[in-house]
Amino acid sequence: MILHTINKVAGLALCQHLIAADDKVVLLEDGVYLGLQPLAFSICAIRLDVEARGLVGRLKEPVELIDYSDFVSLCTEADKICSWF
Amino acid sequence: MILHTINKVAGLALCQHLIAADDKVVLLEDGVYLGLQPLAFSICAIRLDVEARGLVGRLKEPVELIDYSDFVSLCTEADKICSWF
Amino acid sequence: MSSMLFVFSRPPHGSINAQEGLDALLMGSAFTACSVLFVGDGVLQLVTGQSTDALGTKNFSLSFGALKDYGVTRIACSMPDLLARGLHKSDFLIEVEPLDAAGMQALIRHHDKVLNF
Amino acid sequence: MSSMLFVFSRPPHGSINAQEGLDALLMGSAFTACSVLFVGDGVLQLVTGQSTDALGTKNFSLSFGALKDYGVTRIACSMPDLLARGLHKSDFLIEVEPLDAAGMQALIRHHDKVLNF
Amino acid sequence: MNFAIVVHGGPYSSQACLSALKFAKAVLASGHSINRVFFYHDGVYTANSLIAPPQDEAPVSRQWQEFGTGNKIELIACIASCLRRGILDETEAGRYEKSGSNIAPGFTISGLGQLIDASINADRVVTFGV
Amino acid sequence: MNFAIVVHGGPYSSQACLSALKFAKAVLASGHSINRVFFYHDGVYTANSLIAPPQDEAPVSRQWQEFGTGNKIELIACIASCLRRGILDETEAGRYEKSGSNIAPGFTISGLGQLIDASINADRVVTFGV
Repeated sequence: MILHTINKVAGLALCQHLIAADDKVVLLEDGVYLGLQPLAFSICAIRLDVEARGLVGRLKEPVELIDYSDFVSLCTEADKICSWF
Repeated sequence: MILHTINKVAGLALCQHLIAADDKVVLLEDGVYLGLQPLAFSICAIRLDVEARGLVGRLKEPVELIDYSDFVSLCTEADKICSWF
Repeated sequence: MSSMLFVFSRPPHGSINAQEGLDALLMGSAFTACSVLFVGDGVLQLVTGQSTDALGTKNFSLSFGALKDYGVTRIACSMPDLLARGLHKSDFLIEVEPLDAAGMQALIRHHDKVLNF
Repeated sequence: MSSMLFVFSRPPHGSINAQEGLDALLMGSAFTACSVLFVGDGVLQLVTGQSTDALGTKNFSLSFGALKDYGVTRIACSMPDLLARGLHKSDFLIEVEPLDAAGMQALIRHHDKVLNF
Repeated sequence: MNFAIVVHGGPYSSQACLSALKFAKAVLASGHSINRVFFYHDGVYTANSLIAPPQDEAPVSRQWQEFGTGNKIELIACIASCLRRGILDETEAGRYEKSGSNIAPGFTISGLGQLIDASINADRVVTFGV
Repeated sequence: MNFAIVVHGGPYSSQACLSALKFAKAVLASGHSINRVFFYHDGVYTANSLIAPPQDEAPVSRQWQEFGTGNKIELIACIASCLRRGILDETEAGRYEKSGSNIAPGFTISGLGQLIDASINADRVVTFGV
């Protein structure tokens, strides 16, 4: 499993072809706005960033809100991390 | 006439609804890459930036290549300048 | 005296740009007639319920409530950009006038100077 | 020893990021097995005929010719991103392997660390 | 005609700083004037006196200094942007008890009112953004 | 597990610098280690000692200093990025005949090899980009 992070909406265009079926995606910073649109894969989003932007309750399902310790756990479970920005 | 400047490809999305029929557009910096695609309005592009990116001969017609003194002239002819970035 | 249109096009919090844009608008409105137009991801600055307590940064969205007090003439946003983000003006912290292309072009035409942030 | 994949995703010249990415790749190839993948506007770094003389900045595109000499293992780009920009590999300064989605995913899988610039 | 120029980007990180300089030179060469250049956001990094660029890269910060002093053009760096980014003159360094100042010759730190004043009073205002 | 962290953005201009700090704290809190934090591109602006942020904004540069010194974590600012952006230690200030240095306590200026070394030797490398 590879963990992809996306920190802005435009980051999705960079990695959309690179996310394999069993990969995971974490949205952070302005990347959490991607949760406003339907996405082809299941995602997590950093709760602090979702709250800061007033997006609690506005995101499409299924977006799982996580904190930084969950993010660290995902990194340890992944083989490697790809950061898209 | 209003002069619009665009300095990156993503800048077009910001101003596409704001360019009136008699307005003019100058592409500069990474905005000159917009000349690779068909555009709904006639444009000028800063020659230095086109050359730096290897786009001489690769741009779609009609893109007029201008230098900074032409850019200044366009500013004086325009009622105001809107910069999109 | 020149009138000024401030255009806000950046999302909040990801960088200081949105906040520094608002600072400029508040300063401008002390000197001359100013309006503001939110376009692109700039419309996201206006979303209700922003809470930066846990993030530890400044929640400058609270300052939008002061725009009327500062005498800002018109507070408008791009209707196409609002719709493209699945938002409605009821999602906004303050009363904002959504404009179509012709309305935005007229707004630009009716101000002497335009500053984008 | 970890192998490294460098991903270049920024256009050249508009900021120093592309150039600083190349610096990192050249440094990396002195220490371990490195490959490079150009995605998004990063493919624009490779276009022939870049001339920065009049602009007065460094034409770092000339350094791409040295990638083979530095022992960079694979030099690849995103085929979808190439096509989306109306480019062909014959527009490139050096021999580059265009990859489809499966090819890019395999490239990532086969390297231990991935650095994006 | 009289121009106000606004710069949002710092050297190297953004081409804005270099484009604005080329534009400013063309304004003067065309017989027009510049009432002020205002550096905002990351643009204030242009005013850092400690920049030591490689030989083969345009020394854009020093070129701005020479342009400003040589043509007596006001180069204003926004004070709020400067404090957040660590660009200080002696006054501010003293006020915040910092070890030294790093504002380059030719640049002046001042308030956001200078942006508004320049914009209102110029015939044209042009922004070089990031 | 051992992490390398790469930071591309400077304070305020980008949230990257703040996100990376929160991530770094979570790494240690989870019982993992950090072999090095490498500041590249505009990330080196984090190492500027002259930053004087407003009271109501997170002093992210100082928080990094405290994090680095408090936990004995190496905070490396890339020398090439630093020279271009005007972040100097005493050695570099002397070499380039500049009036002073502005590297913050806890940060060290070093070469790009430190990024490669950290990436190769860490179990995981995470980049906070702009």
